[in-house]
Amino acid sequence: MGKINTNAAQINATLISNKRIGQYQQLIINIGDLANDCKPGNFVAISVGGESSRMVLRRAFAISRTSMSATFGGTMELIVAPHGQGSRWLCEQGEGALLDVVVPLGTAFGIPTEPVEALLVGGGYGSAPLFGLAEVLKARGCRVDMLLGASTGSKIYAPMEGKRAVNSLRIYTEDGSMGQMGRVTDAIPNLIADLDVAVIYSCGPMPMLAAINAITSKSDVVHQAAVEEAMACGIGICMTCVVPVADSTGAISMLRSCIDGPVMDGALVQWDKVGRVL
Amino acid sequence: MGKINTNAAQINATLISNKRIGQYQQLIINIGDLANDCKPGNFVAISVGGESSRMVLRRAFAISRTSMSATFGGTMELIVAPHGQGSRWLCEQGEGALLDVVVPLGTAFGIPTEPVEALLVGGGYGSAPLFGLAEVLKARGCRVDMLLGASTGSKIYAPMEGKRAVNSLRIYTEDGSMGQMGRVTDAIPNLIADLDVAVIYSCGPMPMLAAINAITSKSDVVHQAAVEEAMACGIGICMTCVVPVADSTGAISMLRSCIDGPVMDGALVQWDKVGRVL
Amino acid sequence: MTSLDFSTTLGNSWFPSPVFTASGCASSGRELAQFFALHDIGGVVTKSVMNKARTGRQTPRMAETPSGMLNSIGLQGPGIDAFIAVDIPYLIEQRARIIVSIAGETIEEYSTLARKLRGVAGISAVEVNISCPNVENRGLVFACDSDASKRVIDGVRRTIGGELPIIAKLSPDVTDLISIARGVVDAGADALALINTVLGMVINLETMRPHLGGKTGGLSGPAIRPIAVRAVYQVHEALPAVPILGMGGISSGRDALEFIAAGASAVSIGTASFGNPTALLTIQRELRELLVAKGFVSLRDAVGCAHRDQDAH
Amino acid sequence: MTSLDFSTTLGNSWFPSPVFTASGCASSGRELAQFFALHDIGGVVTKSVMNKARTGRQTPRMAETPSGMLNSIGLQGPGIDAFIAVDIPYLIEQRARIIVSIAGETIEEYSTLARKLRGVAGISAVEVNISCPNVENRGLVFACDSDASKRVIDGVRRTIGGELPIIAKLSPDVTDLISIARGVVDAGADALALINTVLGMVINLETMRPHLGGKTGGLSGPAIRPIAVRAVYQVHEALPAVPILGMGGISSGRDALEFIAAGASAVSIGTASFGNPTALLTIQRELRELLVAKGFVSLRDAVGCAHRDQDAH
Ligand SMILES: Cc1cc2nc3c(=O)[nH]c(=O)nc-3n(C[C@H](O)[C@H](O)[C@H](O)COP(=O)(O)OP(=O)(O)OC[C@H]3O[C@@H](n4cnc5c(N)ncnc54)[C@H](O)[C@@H]3O)c2cc1C
Ligand SMILES: Cc1cc2nc3c(=O)[nH]c(=O)nc-3n(C[C@H](O)[C@H](O)[C@H](O)COP(=O)(O)OP(=O)(O)OC[C@H]3O[C@@H](n4cnc5c(N)ncnc54)[C@H](O)[C@@H]3O)c2cc1C
Ligand SMILES: Cc1cc2nc3c(=O)[nH]c(=O)nc-3n(C[C@H](O)[C@H](O)[C@H](O)COP(=O)(O)O)c2cc1C
Ligand SMILES: Cc1cc2nc3c(=O)[nH]c(=O)nc-3n(C[C@H](O)[C@H](O)[C@H](O)COP(=O)(O)O)c2cc1C
Ligand code: FES
Ligand code: FES
Repeated sequence: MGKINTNAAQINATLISNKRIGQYQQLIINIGDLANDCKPGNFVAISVGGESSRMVLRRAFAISRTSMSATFGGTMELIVAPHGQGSRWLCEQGEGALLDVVVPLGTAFGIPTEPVEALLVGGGYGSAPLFGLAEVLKARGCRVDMLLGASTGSKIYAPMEGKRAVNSLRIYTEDGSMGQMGRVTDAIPNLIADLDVAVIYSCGPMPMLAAINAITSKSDVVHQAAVEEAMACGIGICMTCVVPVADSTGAISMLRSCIDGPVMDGALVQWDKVGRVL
Repeated sequence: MGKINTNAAQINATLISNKRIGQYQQLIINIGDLANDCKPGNFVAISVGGESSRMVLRRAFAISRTSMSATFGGTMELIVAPHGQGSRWLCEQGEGALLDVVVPLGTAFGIPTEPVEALLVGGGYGSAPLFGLAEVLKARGCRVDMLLGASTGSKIYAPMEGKRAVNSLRIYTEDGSMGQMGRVTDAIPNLIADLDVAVIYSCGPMPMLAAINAITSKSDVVHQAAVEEAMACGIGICMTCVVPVADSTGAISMLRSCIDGPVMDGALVQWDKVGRVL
Repeated sequence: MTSLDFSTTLGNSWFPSPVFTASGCASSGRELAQFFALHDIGGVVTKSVMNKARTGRQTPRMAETPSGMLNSIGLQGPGIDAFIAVDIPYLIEQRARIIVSIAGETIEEYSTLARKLRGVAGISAVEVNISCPNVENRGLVFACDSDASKRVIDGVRRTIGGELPIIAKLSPDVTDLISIARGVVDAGADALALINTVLGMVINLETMRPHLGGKTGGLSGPAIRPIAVRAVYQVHEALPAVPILGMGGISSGRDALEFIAAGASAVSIGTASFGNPTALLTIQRELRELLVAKGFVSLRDAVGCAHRDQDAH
Repeated sequence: MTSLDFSTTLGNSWFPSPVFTASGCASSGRELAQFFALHDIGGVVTKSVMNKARTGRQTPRMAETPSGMLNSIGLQGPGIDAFIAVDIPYLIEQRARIIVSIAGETIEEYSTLARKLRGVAGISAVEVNISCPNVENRGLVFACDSDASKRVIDGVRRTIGGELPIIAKLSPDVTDLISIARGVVDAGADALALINTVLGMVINLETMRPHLGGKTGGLSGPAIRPIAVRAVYQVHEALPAVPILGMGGISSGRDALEFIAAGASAVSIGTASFGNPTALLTIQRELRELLVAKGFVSLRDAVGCAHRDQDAH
């Protein structure tokens, strides 16, 4: 966790591909050499709606993966859920569209220096950055297991290639339409014990992250959580995106999730105080 | 000049063709059988900017021509100058785009019952509805002469087909880049005398219309002017588009140019009071 | 769908639907009638009418602004006598529920208007526009002065008698909206209309002068919706028993529901009709569907619900 | 291009460009510095700082609205001591022109802040935010009360001495903006900042409750621009000698020029930076080009020009 991602730059980037995957849209965007600066956990902020848009704010999306190809140079992949008017606009853009993107933003997942057992837990589109993370961890010699959850099967994002990087993948859906019926958190306590998990990386809705932390707080397992608060600017100037976090002395302050996050030390986030006055 | 164009309907219409002509864009829009109800002088009001647009008002455009074809059914042609954000958006729409259109609106040019000498005077895109009008007049056996003016040649709209319907066409540009250097009004007094003009139909900027009226008011020539005031609604409910007009008793009132216009009796319009408090 | 009670009341007048036109955004109804039957919406609020005929302000009278527009009409209209002779019979013939909006330059003028309306049959309510920022006498907007507001409403109440509901239409351009609201209710208003336009200006960069003929104009449309929702919420919180006709930037059923939840018993649709002549029908349908989808059995249950269940959030 | 005098003054402080950040929309400058050099804009107006550190309001703190947004931050900040120790030195190091914005809950707190700033070198002006609608003590917005406003400015003026220009930042949510403006100028303000956000609300239709943690929030962005231009125009008309820092929805050079023409000597850019981190540079460049294209030889000649040439229109 650091301060200001100094790699951030504002660019006009070309949308190279836009494909439907389940209930999501997979966007591949050409960002040139900036792809080298993107780390798992970082996010991007994109202008939406075009020139005469009534939407004045950028939209934030986790970088799912980056790659360098001979044809396109550096690209990044986003997995976008068509939620409201801004994300829907983005999902409707055709190949070749120019997007105004600020990238990369925010903190990245901390990578262990030792090869340890890592459990990656994703909710909905929260799985997107976990596959890129899995590759990095795997390259460090970590054992990587993954749990994905969603309300229904079409909201599970789990690409074929991604699965190669993980030792195991279990899927939970609330309606039982894919994998097991239930929630990802049901499985975590046993997995921690069975696999001797050292670190959990999580990304998904805040209640899911809080539930995971309730489990890890009773153990030695490190919890790196990618939080999600409504963001107006994405670059640290508006103070809308704050999350209550304790420092080493125990003092709680409201940290900006766009600069001191999205990846935060789950043990320090005051999950019960999220959305409340301190 | 009447009250409420009762033919008006709101439809989703397909843009069939969008071509550049000089500094204008020629749009052909499929409006089905409504094309039969459109008369020269009528206009349309189109939503601009799409779903998340910050533009809340429609844009008004004169119907340049309509036609009935076997392939497309009824279509109308608009000649659009990319002026501000709304007209620019419209000019950028691709073929196949769906447009929300209210059509036809407003009054139409009155057509003489006898074959008389008619002079048609257009400024800039104001020439658009005049070619359709010329065809109707020609069919009635009128002699039709036309004067077109603009600041520069690329702002003269004078399509080949259109020219066939007129007996003569003279072009004036302020920079002399096309036709003669000067203004359309320079030629009118002589033409009235030479051709024994009975009626002038005009469409263009308000100062041009006022200047024409200054000439016709000193003669017996009838002046039918298509006025242009900023319109918020186009259908008569907002009272923004008013023009001062006298009635037969000489009493002046503010008439809505979207309902009592755009075509008005030039002799009744109080040109010197346009833009002033009564 | 059919089991929803979509009706509402303002004072002792009943309306089958809570979706009305907004004053000045529907003229006297005739022009919208070519797009839908006036009987099919909750009510028609007519353009504010004054005692005498008025030609209004010079053009330009409008400027589009981001997600909104400015207008400066200056209350152009035929005067109350012609209005009663021509427009009321037409609206009655259309079986529209009629809310007549009146505006005056003096307290007496409001009373005169009320006197002329008193005997007219077929009217559901009178909306008293004390907040138009465009009247010639600038600096003298009644709705910005609690005392003047009260006196206007008091005069109308006395003249018109106890039957016809009076809706006082307020301006948001005040420091203390609640005290103005309280004043007019004390003076006899049965309901409040919130909000009128917000005073604004656009500079024309060609002429480098104010764009509108009248220099300033009233801002309306979605741009002001958050201001309007706030106004409705605050006033409903302070005066929960007073019905509110909410308006300001409503252009969808969702927007309308925000106002209902904030405390409005009915809503007026203004600027949205300029962009879409059938906006009223669409908004009415969407609002109805949303209420049903959210499990409400009556519109009334939804009114002000954003103030309840303090723990639900 | 090079012959344009683009500089401006507020009180006795000189700025090479009239384009500033807006308080609360640039934090303390550090975060924008990765997108452009802070020295390259007119000035950095820092986030309003209070005497003590403050954690602010609960989330959600924002809601996007048509062409605007609501915010409800609640003046989160490090407190004046940490601000002076950490942020001022950074900004000086960046050679930024610094306008420190201060906010208090009591008149004493403003004076305390002024006292602490008094000895600090490298500051160009103090902006006194008496208009933030988000402070806990609701109903007690200083800027809505002429007397309280005057007393705040008077206290700051006495404490800070005669050197540092004081810019009083006003709220548009008042009945009579001119009298508030006149009051603070009489009390010692050298300039006025217009406008702060407009109070608004959004209802969340999932929870059917006010969306923001703090219920109401401040509306900013292009939606409020016509309101802001009107405020600047009105106040400049009444007090032509008082420099105005104009703001509210500026997102292009054309927007900025509207404010200049209405009477602003400089402009602040707030919400536009959220949508575009380099908005300040773009707006600054566009404004300069527009002034040149319109034949102005100095920014100063353009200030308030919409009030002149009454016949040009
Ligand atoms: C760090 C981060 C990473 C994200 N990664 C992804 C991702 O990989 N894929 C994906 O589909 N979505 C992601 N989101 C959520 C995404 O930003 C929102 O779905 C999107 O902003 C909604 O915008 P809208 O216009 O469609 O919805 P609207 O509801 O119309 O948005 C209105 C406003 O609220 C804000 N907002 C609404 N929902 C959210 C939300 N969940 N989080 C933050 N702001 C919100 C919007 O930014 C906008 O300003 C991420 C959010 C954050 C903060
Ligand atoms: C009856 C009528 C017929 C017209 N016919 C044509 C035509 O055939 N071809 C053509 O190119 N243009 C025509 N116009 C003008 C056209 O409506 C405007 O150019 C257009 O509205 C500008 O919109 P914008 O968004 O591009 O400009 P903006 O300046 O961004 O528009 C801002 C607002 O001002 C209004 N506005 C701006 N200019 C005008 C104008 N000249 N007249 C009316 N409203 C205006 C817009 O409708 C909008 O509400 C006609 C106007 C009227 C009233
Ligand atoms: C062109 C126009 C004319 C208006 N005329 C009146 C009027 O005569 N009387 C009145 O009380 N309000 C008038 N209003 C205000 C509207 O009734 C309404 O309060 C306001 O526009 C906000 O609603 P909206 O955003 O839906 O338009 C007018 C508004 C517009 C846009
Ligand atoms: C997120 C946010 C925080 C703000 N914080 C402050 C503040 O601390 N002090 C202040 O005087 N104004 C504050 N403002 C108001 C702005 O300085 C400015 O007056 C207003 O936003 C209008 O300008 P804009 O439309 O360019 O944003 C804040 C605005 C926003 C959007
Ligand atoms: S989103 Fe603006 S500070 Fe984080
Ligand atoms: S444009 Fe609305 S009445 Fe004519």
